[in-house]
Amino acid sequence: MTYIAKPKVRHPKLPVNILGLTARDYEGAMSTLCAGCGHDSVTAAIVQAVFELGIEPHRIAKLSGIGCSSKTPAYFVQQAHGFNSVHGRMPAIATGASAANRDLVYLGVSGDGDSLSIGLGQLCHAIRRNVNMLYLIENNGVYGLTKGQFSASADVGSKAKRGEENVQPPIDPVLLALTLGATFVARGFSGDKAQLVPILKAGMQHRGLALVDIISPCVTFNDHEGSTKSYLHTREHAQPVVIADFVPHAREITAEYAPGSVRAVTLHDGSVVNFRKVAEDYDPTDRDGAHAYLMERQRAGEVATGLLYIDPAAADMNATLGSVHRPLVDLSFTDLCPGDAALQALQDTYR
Amino acid sequence: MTYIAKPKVRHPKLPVNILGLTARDYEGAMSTLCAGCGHDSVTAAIVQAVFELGIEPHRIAKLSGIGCSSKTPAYFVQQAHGFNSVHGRMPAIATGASAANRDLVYLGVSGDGDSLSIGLGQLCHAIRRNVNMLYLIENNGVYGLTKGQFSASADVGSKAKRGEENVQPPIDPVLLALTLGATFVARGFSGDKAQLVPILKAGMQHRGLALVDIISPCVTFNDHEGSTKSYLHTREHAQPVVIADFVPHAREITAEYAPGSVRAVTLHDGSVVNFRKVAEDYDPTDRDGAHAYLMERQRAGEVATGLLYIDPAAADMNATLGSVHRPLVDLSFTDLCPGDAALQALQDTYR
Amino acid sequence: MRDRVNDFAFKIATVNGTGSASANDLIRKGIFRMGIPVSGKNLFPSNIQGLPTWYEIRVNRDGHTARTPDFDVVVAMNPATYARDVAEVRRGGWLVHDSTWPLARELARDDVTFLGVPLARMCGEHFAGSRERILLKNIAYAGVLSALFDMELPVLDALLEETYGRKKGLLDSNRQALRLGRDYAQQNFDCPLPVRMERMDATADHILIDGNTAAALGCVYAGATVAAWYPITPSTSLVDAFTKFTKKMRKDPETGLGRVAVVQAEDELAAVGMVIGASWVGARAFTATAGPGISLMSEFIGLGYYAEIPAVIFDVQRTGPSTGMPTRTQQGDLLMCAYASHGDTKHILLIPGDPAECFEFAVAAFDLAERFQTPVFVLSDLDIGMNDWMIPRLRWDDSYRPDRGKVLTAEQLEGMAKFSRYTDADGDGIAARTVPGVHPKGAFFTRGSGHNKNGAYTEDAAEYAEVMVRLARKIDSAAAHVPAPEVRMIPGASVGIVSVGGCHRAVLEAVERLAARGVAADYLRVRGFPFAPAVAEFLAAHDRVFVVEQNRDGQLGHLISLETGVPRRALEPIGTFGGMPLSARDVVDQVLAALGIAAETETVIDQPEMVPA
Amino acid sequence: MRDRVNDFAFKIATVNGTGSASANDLIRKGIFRMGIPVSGKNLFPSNIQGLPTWYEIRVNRDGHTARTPDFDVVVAMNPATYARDVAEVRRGGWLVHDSTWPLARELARDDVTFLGVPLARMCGEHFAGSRERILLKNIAYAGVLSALFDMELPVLDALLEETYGRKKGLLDSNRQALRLGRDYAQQNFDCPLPVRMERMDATADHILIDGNTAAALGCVYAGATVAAWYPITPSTSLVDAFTKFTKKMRKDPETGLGRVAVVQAEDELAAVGMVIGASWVGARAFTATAGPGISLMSEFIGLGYYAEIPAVIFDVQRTGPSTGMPTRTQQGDLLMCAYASHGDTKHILLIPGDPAECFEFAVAAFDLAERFQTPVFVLSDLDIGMNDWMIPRLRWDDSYRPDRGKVLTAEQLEGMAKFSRYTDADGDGIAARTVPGVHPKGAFFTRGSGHNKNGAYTEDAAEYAEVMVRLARKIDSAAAHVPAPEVRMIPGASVGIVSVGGCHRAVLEAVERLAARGVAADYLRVRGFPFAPAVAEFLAAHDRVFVVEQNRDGQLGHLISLETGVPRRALEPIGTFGGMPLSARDVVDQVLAALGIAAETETVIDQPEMVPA
Ligand SMILES: Cc1ncc(C[n+]2csc(CCOP(=O)(O)OP(=O)(O)O)c2C)c(N)n1
Ligand SMILES: Cc1ncc(C[n+]2csc(CCOP(=O)(O)OP(=O)(O)O)c2C)c(N)n1
Ligand code: SF4
Ligand code: SF4
Ligand SMILES: [Mg+2]
Ligand SMILES: [Mg+2]
Repeated sequence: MTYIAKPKVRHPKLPVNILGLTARDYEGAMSTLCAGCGHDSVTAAIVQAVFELGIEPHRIAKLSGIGCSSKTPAYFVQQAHGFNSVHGRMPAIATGASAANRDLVYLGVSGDGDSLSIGLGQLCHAIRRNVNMLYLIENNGVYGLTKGQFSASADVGSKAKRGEENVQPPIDPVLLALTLGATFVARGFSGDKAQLVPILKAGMQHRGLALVDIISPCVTFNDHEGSTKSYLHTREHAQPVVIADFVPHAREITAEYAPGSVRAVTLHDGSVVNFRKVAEDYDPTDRDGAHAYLMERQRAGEVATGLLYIDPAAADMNATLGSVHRPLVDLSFTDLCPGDAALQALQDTYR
Repeated sequence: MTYIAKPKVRHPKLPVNILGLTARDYEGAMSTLCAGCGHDSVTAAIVQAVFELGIEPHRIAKLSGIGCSSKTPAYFVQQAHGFNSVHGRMPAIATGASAANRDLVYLGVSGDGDSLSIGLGQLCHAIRRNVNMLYLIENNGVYGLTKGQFSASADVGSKAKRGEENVQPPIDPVLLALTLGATFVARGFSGDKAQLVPILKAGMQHRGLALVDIISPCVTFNDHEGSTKSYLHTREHAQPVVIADFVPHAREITAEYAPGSVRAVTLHDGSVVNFRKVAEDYDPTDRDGAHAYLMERQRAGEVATGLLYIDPAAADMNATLGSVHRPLVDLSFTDLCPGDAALQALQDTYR
Repeated sequence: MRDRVNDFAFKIATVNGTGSASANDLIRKGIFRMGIPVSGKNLFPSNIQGLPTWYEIRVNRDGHTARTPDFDVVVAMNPATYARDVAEVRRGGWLVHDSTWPLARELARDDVTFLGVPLARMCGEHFAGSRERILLKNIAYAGVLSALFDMELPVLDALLEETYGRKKGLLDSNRQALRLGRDYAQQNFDCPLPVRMERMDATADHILIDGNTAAALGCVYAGATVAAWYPITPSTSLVDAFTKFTKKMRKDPETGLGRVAVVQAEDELAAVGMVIGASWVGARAFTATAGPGISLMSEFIGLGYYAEIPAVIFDVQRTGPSTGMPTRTQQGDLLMCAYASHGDTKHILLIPGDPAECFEFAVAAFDLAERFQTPVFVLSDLDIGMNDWMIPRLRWDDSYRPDRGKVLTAEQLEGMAKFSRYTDADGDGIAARTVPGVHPKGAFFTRGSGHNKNGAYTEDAAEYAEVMVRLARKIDSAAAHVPAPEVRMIPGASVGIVSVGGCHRAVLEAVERLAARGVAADYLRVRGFPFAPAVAEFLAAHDRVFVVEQNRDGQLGHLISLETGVPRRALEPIGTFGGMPLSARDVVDQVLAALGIAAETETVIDQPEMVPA
Repeated sequence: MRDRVNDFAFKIATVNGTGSASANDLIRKGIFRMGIPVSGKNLFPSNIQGLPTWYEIRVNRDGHTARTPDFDVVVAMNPATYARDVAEVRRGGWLVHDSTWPLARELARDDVTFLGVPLARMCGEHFAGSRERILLKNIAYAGVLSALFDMELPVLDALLEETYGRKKGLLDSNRQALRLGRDYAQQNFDCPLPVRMERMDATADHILIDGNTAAALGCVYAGATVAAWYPITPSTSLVDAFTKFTKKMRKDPETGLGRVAVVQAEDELAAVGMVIGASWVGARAFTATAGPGISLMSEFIGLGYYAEIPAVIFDVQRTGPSTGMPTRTQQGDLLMCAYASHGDTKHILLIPGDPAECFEFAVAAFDLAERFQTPVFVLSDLDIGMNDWMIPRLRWDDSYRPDRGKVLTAEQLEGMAKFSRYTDADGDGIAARTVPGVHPKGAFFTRGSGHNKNGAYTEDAAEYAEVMVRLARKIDSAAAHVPAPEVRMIPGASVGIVSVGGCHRAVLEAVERLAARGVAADYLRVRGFPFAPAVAEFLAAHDRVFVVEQNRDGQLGHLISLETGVPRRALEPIGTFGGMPLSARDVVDQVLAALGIAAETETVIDQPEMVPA
């Protein structure tokens, strides 16, 4: 029951962030997901990321659609406003919210059913608008909450619990996003927190839509032998392509890399992402190259992970809409209402 | 007014097809579109294609959503059943129809607004299911019927009639389809009937979803200077990548090409598509290669045209659904109803 | 035939895409500038070019501006509709046509005077370029009419001056075309006709404006900052106008950026979702659509109702069901909007009767949406939204401040022990809300799933029901805050007429005409839902009540019956639903028929009566 | 306390995902096999694992199988809900709990007998593996109950045999767990309790089945070939069952391929679109969903209505609005479905009262959809759809042939001069349709835009209205063809009760109990919409009418008032809407209260009454 908050006993020894808050302060209600569900690991990674970034909890807006994955915003950052909306429509909510108040940190959590089936159109258009938000797809290849039907991300040949094989080609959110001009595309694995946390941090600092596809196994309906979204299969086939280290603008960039081995990309707020290549000459700023490389890896049955593409310079939705820099919700009524004189002048043209 | 059929005076000298029908027999009601609208040229190409293929008019099912483009099914093949459905939802209608009667020839006509905005999710999933149909997008970069708003296919920098520039990246149905695993992807131009007709014929014979993106200028709202979907701009930037000649299975393949210059691809029904390359080593059966090439061309501001990708072997929806080969609508009730004996036996397990 | 000064109607039949709009505007505005009450109804097809289109203009010294189906003069410019247009001229009337080509003999009518003007030939002789000739032919027939009706040339010249002032060449050719027609008429017909105009002073301090433009202005003045929409006739021009106005009125002086965000969504589901998202973070946001859009928004509307999030939705109604007739008017979405979405819901509706109320109710909609924390519909229609209506100048009270309802500030939250989102602290059914980002204590989890009064997830029957019962109370309490019905009582009235929205002007006129026929009728116009008590009182005070509306099934009657308890059959349906704006004659004839009194005239063929519920 | 043989109720509180379902099924089926009428209500949470879940079983010799809120015995296996579960035991009842750990003192109740059984310890001692222990603990409490209620061990053994027959190891451990509980109870408590069972012969020729399974069977037998759906509780199991059945019953002997197509759509808009597409080419197609799905389908439903395309839509209702409580029942979609979509529409509704009617009405739905060429809704609910109900064996008349309605054959078309799609040739409001691909003469253009009686595009008021008026007639004429209401008259009855769907069994029981309290009530159960004349007649025959339904606003009352003309207030609302299946007591108490008679017992706290309309 999400309203049972855990006791928040302050441990004196717990590390604190720049706001003097501990990781505990970024936790949420008790999870009601199945024990071992990948989504709970993603929740933990989110908690660590926002804690380390030192974001004021109430400046975060947590958004989701419907699904087990979409329940998770209740399980992190209790003091953040949350919106568990309707199935597949979270992108629209986030788009409107961001248009009205561009200063909040928008963190959307969705599932493969929520985003690739009913919500596919909205996801594509949110990407196209480059809405300034972190968009997570907790991807388990099934509809968990409705008990395990194949989702649109299920791989060909992947077996359902009852045995039948999926025959339809999967929709890969990473390739899709690259094709649609996404400005930040990554793939993670709920079982690899070390890789995920810096990606989430970079995604939150990125100005624009940061899409992170996270393989997050469903232990109850899709973690069996023959499933390509199981812990085992993912561990065996996940291949980091690049390793991204996130350096917040606050901190000095310490030269901890052998020269040339690293490619640094600076984000709007001055923070830096250092890319350490794993795959030979993989360039995370080359959209076409990334797309070609990933298609090939996919054909080889590999699950390429990492912060796969970034374009920190692209304009986000607020910029393309041409709205003032101040959040629209902060404008005073007098800034918005032209008054009677203007109304009378205007009406002279309606005679 | 679509119900004013044109007088069908039989000209003795008009050529006839294998059914003994003339092109006139494949025409429809008088168009109510603007004089010069690209869509009317596409209509003419469709008439020629189905006439040449010699399809029985009433075996064709014409489907569309809502828009100027979606009105066009009324303007060809009067004797075919038509369904002008609701905005953006034609793919679902076609999917259900094809599941129920796999033997009809499904010809869907849509627009860029109909398919890339409101209908984007359905288009993507119809592609994923590989519904056996010809799917045309009459792409003019605007919403014609609602008087010229930018659509999701408008290019960055393209100017609206009133002058404002489009700032959002376009959704390219061709790249999208390739990424989603489409089995037949082509791009044409309403102004190039010679190129379009064989593509339409091949698309209709292809078993699976044949997506043809057709640049079809809107003379009223998007044919001005500064528009990237105008006749002029398209003529200047359209670049055929391959030339596809369609050879119906009926006819003998005549060796009319210099050896090696041609790549022949055989379709399910035995008809053949002969590809004559224009671009160096472009392989219309290599999905990744095609995608990479087209992305690069797009970046160069070129509009690559032709039958760009084909995979004649892939299973279509009817196959993946595992339905019997006979159209479900042709099964007799006795084939469908198990009868009382079976019902009683079954119920013994409900005690 | 005796003169009928400033009291007649005429109709112009053309082909869309040929530029007749400017000529028709010229005439209409000319009449208005002569101080004479006027109205125009544009009957256009749902395509872009080449199909028949009609423009009806009514001139009425008494200020009756509802549509009238009786045309004294018809200008037949479209051969495709000649037959029909000739048939529409009232007995003893006139038909103006292009005599460049002979008129088919079978069209002749001996009870109609045919006025042939060689418009095409004249324009062919005087102007070059086919496009220019086509366009100016329209101005030429305007010239003909100006002579037939005795309109003041200077007024028309002034209008042309205002339109083409900068474009000298265009101005000259238009002035010339106007005179070609005017001179020909004066030389060949005895002008003016008995139906003619004389300057009045009845339009001072009035404007000609369509409801969508007025509604857009209302949104600007109410302080709306986010508009999310998807194009659909007849609502598109509302957002177009909002965009146009904000480009001027909301430009930040320093940066030149906009104090507004207009998002063209990918569809209506997304549009209303964006509105809910924007409202959730505290903005005043709206969308505008038509019936098909409302159907698509249904799921989100239920979320807004249950999670209690403000939203303003303009439904500019068109003829349904399904795609229906996109360029024809109707009031067919009343029932759907009142109870939109699955489960138990009820929504606030504001129903303007003219563009003035489109402006007024747009502002009210934002106040009510925020006060009651729920989606609010403004139910306009194509006739109000897209046709120019004559209304008194709009006024704005500069002391107006938005009613944000109960939104807790950071200070208030700071002082609170614990915030509970859905607790009815004040006993008025309305719980205080918070806006994201304001204060940690204000944080809660907004959800469309079962929740208790603290906003916590619940599957408990009692906790769930507690919230639902309050919601019912909350919405019902809005009855006292929606615009009160307009009531006009006549001493000794025998029957009551209830109406709504765009029917208003036709009913007002009908009430007068009925009185002339000895039928004194009281009149109530519903302007908001849930219904104010005055509605039930009016019904109770009359033993015969006619409900005038423009849909097949009597949806207003349905709502009134359900909400007031009056038996459905006690509400006698009157009206038409064929897509044409209502005329007083439709009302008068049907009421007289119901009362067993002979009709004043034969009813128009193209206006089918409603199916009694 | 005197013995109450075969007339009591008990409740089992566990945690979902711990496998208690099999134990509860064992008990329920065991009772059924002992020939005793039984029913079970599964109250599960909207998550997959770890939250409280309850299973209620009622044993009733008289065949009353509605939910009862009075529990003689509660098995409290979930510490998280101990307090609440203890509180739910009726005075003088028994609480069974796991005594492996001591029970908190504050939970003690002196009017309840606590029966502690060391279930965890016993299973820990006898079984290995934590998962197995957890599962078998459930079988162990089943064993305890079997002793307390004096159930026949052979019956239970036989059931285990049928379930685990092949899996020897599992069978043994289950038999052992059953005996562990049973023996412990027999040794430590004086078994049986006064509430106990005795073999009867009241279940012969009956089955235990849920409505979704029965509906799926109906679809198979009606000859449905296309199912398009999107998963949503509580409708998912309907399509799951259809898939399972067709895998067996629709397999082509030669190829092994299916004479069916089940398409999992990307959402509900697509699902219903596929159904319309499949119906358009002549298949019998259906979809199954819940409230949120209907909201999303609204636009397409309007297309089906206006373009006159058959479609069968199962709405297994859950608690709304919005996402609401997905695993709780309600009848909250009646109003929306009756008039779904914008513009003037009305739809045929079939409302089954039990799984038997889910089967029967599923077949009827396809016949009516094709005969009237329109979408037809089967409005079931979660209680009927997902709980096992005891019903008489289903029978199938092998002479049944589908009513395809007016579908022209190639021969008929060949003989026709010209086919006109929407012409009312027979005067019954139904025009003949054609199916694509059959014959060139049958070709026409199906559209949701304005069309005349020939199916041609029109913007003409009269042509448009002609079709719309016929549509209204067509749907109203269905009143004579939907399932007739079930009416039960009692001589000298003073009041009338009208109800619908899943309320049926509670009302039947309530009518008996009311009679015992001296209140003779006639009863009518609505089974279809538009309403048959019998409904209005019933209302006319009673000066007090109570309408029993499970939603907040009295939606059935709304529909009846609108369609029969009876004043809304004359229909007194009775019922609950908190998500729990209705009990006779809810009805009895509310009726007595309305009549000013003292209630027979205190009302249950968790079942809030309806808000009077
Ligand atoms: C409109 C609507 N349709 C269907 C549902 C039922 N539903 C709830 S969650 C879900 C799918 C969830 O899958 P996914 O997004 O992958 O989340 P997961 O549970 O796998 O994490 C569905 C179909 C719904 N809630 N609303
Ligand atoms: C649900 C719905 N929303 C909006 C509309 C209004 N509408 C009609 S056509 C159209 C866009 C058409 O654009 P496109 O598909 O590109 O066709 P085109 O006219 O450009 O050929 C829109 C938005 C509608 N008919 N239905
Ligand atoms: S069902 Fe699957 S996705 Fe849902 S909570 Fe359980 S493990 Fe996670
Ligand atoms: S508006 Fe544009 S798209 Fe529509 S018919 Fe005219 S030219 Fe064609
Ligand atoms: Mg999933
Ligand atoms: Mg277009």
